[in-house]
Amino acid sequence: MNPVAIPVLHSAVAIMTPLLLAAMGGLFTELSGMLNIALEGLMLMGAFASIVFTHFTGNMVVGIALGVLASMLLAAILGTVTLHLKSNVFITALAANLFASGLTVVLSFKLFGNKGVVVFDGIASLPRLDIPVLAKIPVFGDIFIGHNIFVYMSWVLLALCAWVLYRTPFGFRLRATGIHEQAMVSLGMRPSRYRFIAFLVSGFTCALGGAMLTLNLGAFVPNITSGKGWIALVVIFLGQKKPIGLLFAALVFGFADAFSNYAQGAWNVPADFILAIPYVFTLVAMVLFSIYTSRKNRVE
Amino acid sequence: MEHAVEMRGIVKIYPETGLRANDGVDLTLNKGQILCLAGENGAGKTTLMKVLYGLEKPDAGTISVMGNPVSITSPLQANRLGIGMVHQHFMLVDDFTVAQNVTLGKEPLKGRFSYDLKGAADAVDAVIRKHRFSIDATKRVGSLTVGQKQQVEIVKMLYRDVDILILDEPTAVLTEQEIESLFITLRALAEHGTSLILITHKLHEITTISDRVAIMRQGAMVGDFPTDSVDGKQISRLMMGQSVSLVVDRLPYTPVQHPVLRFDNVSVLKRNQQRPLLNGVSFTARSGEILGFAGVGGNGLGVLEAVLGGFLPISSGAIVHKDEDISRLDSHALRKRGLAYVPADRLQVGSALQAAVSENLIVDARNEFSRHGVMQRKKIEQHAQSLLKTYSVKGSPSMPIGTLSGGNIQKVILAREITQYQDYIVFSEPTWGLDIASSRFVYERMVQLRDEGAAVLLISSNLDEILAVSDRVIVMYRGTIVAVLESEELRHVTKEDMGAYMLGLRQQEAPHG
Amino acid sequence: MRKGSVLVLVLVAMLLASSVSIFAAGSTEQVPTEQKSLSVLVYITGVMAGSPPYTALAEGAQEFAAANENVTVKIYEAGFNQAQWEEQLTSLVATGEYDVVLGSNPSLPEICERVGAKFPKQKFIITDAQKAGNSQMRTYLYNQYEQSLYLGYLAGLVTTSSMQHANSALKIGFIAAQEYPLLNKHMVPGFLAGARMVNPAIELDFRIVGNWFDANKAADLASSMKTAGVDVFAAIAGGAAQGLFKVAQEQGAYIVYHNTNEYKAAPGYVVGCGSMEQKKLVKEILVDVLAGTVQYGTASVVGAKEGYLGFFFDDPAYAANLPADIRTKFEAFMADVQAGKIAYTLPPL
Amino acid sequence: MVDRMEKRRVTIVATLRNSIGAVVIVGIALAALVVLSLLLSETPMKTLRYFFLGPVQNTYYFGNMLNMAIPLIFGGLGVSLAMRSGSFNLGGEGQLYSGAFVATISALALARWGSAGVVVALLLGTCTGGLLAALSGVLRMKWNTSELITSFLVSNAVVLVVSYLIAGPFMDPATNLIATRMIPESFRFTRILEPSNLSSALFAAVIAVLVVHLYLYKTKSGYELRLFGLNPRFAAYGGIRTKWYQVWPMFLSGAFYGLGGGMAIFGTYYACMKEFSTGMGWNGLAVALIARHRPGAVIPAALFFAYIESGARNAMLHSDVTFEIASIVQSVVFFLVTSAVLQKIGSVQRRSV
Repeated sequence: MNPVAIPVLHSAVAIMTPLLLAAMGGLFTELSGMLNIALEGLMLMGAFASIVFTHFTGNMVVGIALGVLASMLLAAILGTVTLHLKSNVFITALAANLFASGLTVVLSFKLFGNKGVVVFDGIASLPRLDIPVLAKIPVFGDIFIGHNIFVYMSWVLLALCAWVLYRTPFGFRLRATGIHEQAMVSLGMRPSRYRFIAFLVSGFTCALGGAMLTLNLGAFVPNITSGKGWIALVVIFLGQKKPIGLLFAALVFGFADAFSNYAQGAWNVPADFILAIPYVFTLVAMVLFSIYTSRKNRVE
Repeated sequence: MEHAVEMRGIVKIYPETGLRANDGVDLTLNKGQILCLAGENGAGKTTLMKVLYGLEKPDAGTISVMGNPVSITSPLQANRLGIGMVHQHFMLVDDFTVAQNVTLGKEPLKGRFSYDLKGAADAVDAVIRKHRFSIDATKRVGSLTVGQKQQVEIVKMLYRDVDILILDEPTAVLTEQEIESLFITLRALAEHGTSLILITHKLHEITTISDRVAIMRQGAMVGDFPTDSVDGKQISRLMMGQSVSLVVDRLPYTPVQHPVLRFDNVSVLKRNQQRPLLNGVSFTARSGEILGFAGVGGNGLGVLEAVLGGFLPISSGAIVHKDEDISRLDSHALRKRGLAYVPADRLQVGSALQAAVSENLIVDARNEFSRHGVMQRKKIEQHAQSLLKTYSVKGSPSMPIGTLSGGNIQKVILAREITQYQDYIVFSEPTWGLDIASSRFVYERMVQLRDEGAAVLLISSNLDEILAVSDRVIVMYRGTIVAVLESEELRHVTKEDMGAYMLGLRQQEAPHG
Repeated sequence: MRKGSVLVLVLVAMLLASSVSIFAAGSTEQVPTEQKSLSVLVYITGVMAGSPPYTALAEGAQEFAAANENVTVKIYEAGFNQAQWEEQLTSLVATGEYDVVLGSNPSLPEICERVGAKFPKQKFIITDAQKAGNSQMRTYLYNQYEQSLYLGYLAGLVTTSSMQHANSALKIGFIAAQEYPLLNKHMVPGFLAGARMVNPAIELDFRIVGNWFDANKAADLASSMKTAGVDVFAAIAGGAAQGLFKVAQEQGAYIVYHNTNEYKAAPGYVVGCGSMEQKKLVKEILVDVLAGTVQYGTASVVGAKEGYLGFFFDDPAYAANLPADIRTKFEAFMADVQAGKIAYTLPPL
Repeated sequence: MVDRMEKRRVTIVATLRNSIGAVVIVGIALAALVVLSLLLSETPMKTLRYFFLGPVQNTYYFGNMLNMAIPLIFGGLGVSLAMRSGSFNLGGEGQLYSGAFVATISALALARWGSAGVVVALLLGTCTGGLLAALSGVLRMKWNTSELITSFLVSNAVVLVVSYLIAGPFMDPATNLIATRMIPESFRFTRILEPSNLSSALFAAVIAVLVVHLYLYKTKSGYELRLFGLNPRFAAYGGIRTKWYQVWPMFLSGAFYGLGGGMAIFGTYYACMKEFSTGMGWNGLAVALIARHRPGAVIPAALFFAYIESGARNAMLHSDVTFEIASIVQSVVFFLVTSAVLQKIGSVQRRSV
């Protein structure tokens, strides 16, 4: 294989991981019938809380767990306001994003006297794994090895998500809520309960995606998510709202981003144009996919 | 005999409108009995059943089930008490299989968390076989016919071990054969000890199936008899306060008419489907006749409606209107040529529920009510006022049409389409879910249009309706025309003959309409 | 409904309480404030976090105020949206509370000129900018070209060396958050020119993150550049530079850093840090302001010769991270720069 | 006569009771602000005073607040139109930015045209925004690609491209701001509340609201657009050109964003600065949602938004509140502002639509 391609693809796999994680949680809210644009804020919350708790407890697992809780708490607020006070989910999710970006900085200042980059020296780097089985995959093997633990965890979680959505009663009820709310009501189940859980799930996975961003660096940078939650939303749509689709959609974006990182060094094109590549690439992928689906259903 | 259900003094007032939907209603249901709850649209039948099923909270009254006083606050609790309900509008998730729909909310588990999909399919299959339904538990619900979907709904309740089953207008969407088999099923259920309540307003159904009939009018119970002690006339008088017959007076059919709309070997194919949706359909609709299209759901009636409405492009053949090929025209172009059409789905297709009645009334005539692109509000208002009066619609022009009753919505649609028609008009399932008085109103209008010289195309899965008003009938099966019955033949044909055509058991040689 | 009414009552009470508090606040406002002889507004065109020059600007002023009782300082962070800078500065200046506005940004002079036109008494002192001839304004331009030049020279020495992580490719890297004139016209060309003074064949790999906070993107870029043969990096990337530090430590690459001591950010890998004496300059400026000796209307360029740009030689990490031969060559070069012996033409901004 | 008086009285009472909900929301937001100020500010009373009274304390702040509302009104109108037709336009950022950019460079190119040039330049900016949004509409019409996502992606890419153009080929060499050259004097709207930034673009915004209102409720096209939005299948059935209404409202939506961008340049900034519009697109969307897609309600919603925004900014300018605290307070307001439950408190009856 082309020697350039391996590092680019290897990097793509790493870049796609936070997106994939956030998109998974977003998939739950999406399938329950709600457009959740708060993924960004939930990620940021998780990113901040995970590393701060890791710092204070000295234990990464506990830190991540508490970070996840913090993000789920924000998700719970979002869910309560949206489902019980019946607010417009778009505005409340915007509010959640605003809230997360403000709160993380205020807390960072209160805790560390610093509104900018907070470097946590005592935090070990994320463990990297070399899974021998993966290395044996022909041609592509090198792409899948030597990533940090979040990368592999995201794959396990994706499988878990698929299992929950398609192999558990909860998954069926959640999807039924999104497709036919009244069917759920007629069987005595409360759609709002399933939607609330979906919010919590997105808090959960977004926090993991965020945690990867900060723990990978050993530092918190304000606004470190820088739009990844939005891209995760795109991933959900591009992935046709199916777990396996998410994997490919996230890879498409991860690849486009990794490619643009590479291209900045290789091409003599204004950097802004190259930074636009991921969006254009994803757009083209989306359009091609919808052309394909619409062709499939067309009358001959 | 012990009472399965006893409802006493049920009062239900809808806070939004202040409407007293139930005003001190009593109802008793005996074990193993089939009770028909009869009444016109808006009489309060559905509300009463929703109270029993825990979907509505009554403002007063008591309920006891199997002799025990209960308070039913949710469908889940109703299920636990052994009460199940099959809604008029199906509560089914199209993307799920039959088994998944049936078990939703009461899923068998494999281990602690895993949904036992195989187990669910087996359990549902067992219920299906026990009660001799004809559905496949592993099929996607979206691919089923209307009748099959209803079976899924019933199975859904039987799976929950209910012994009191409520069915809200179960026959409204079914064919004659399907109704027959439904009734056989219901009978069998009753014999096994299930108590049933059927909401209906069809007289012959009451007399065929029920042991007892309870009749409601305007929120109150006006009669409760063993079915064999009353006759149809009495029931109908109680339901409406007077007797109404469905037979419509009309001029005799005069066959020498000129053609208006011609289908010439029309086929519709979809890429991902093996079988064509329409296969070489040819017929001619002539002025001054009602041309009926009969068939079981899923056999091309819906496709025919979509093609006539300009929603679905055809793959081959030609559609000719007044010697011009209109095969390629979409609904916009067809409307411009004067298409008038009453769709089967009056809520999703025939109206914009949140828009005002007056706005709904001018959708296909909006050019006449605007000058230089500006709407003429006064003219629209007057137009609406006069139509509402002519069609005796209860409602005002500025109300959102969604706040009207089903019958009144249909009247608004009729009013709009009939004012708009030029030489042909399509009716699809025009009386679906309507009560007798409203149905009769629709038939009268159709006949009137025919007598005025219109070509009326009536697409209906209701065989009674087809036979009551059609001058000629085309029977569809699997997208093809299997029989064409001219007016002569129509006089002699039996429902059984029709059923044989509709189910594909019999076919005419080279039928041509 | 009843529950709703209670809620309404509670809220109305809260509303009343808060409006009372607002009026109360209005009255407490009248408390006489200290007789102030100098009030300084430090106007940050961006945010302090992640920006050493801005932090130094603010800290310099604050330290000066702490040392002089009659000096008060207000720090205002205006954010990254340059379109809003003028409106906010106008609002602040309009209060008439500030004797002098201190800022540090090449684009501030034109904004201050417009604001100053509305408030003729207002004085502005701006570092990192150049504008002569406005009697309300005094500017000091750091010679960033010069600093980039000697940092580039150091980078050139390192990339051509046999140090552990130096490779054979003659490639150095520069990661920037975003492009802007000072960066494009002074820093990047200066950096490359300095490196080429070591070996004219050295190439520069220059890449953009796109924002000031996506540290993971910066890490990905650094990683990609490393693969492409870069072994020494410079970065003007705010918080995103964190990603570069990470990659340098994990994958082995050297960093030279502008304007601030960052040896600790990646111990062993940051081989040199340029200094910018913003704090010193600010304090000197304020002394002049207090003394009334500021020469408004003039513009100065300050660099190594003047002692406002330098290098953190005295950090132990410097000696520990670099071999002696490189240090010798670099120190000689640095001495030449300070003596004005290195010839270069400062590109126009 | 008595009957009419009684009717009016009932209406007034109903209106009052219906507005209790709004009071409740403002009350909660206020309470949240008080709590947050006490927690996070050293001088909470001062903070509160500037937050609430700051925007109206003098003509400068008041004018700037009104000025801030102008692009919000345009954006809000655009989004409302799209939403009324059942489309979702998430690309406001890019549409506004590119509209502003094209209007600016057109103004520079047409410098000698004078007032005719103003119209042409604004029109070109408007069309730029419109066409960008219409692209998403076309993709939806042709292949059913989600316009929500495509408009977002297009916008993100366009922002980068426009930024490149401003920083590169179109940059004013005479300035250290990353901006285009200044538009000629003759292209600038008159300031109407000196010394604030408020310009006559405000009148244009108000007129635009009126025009959109009339368009939606009085014209045939508006009627078709609304019906398509309420029920696309019904619209198709009624012979309305459904393909057109997947594209046209998106075009209008982008066009209003683009016009808002142009107005911001011609009325306030006079040059297109890099990323000057960051956030305006999203805020326009928020305004439309708060106004619940009613053009008439866009004005109060935009004013409300601008008030909160400039209150926050005022507290930042004059007390120790930082940008982050201000955004927390704003978020509390947004959590509650669309709550149907809170809005219904005290209301007499449920309203349809």
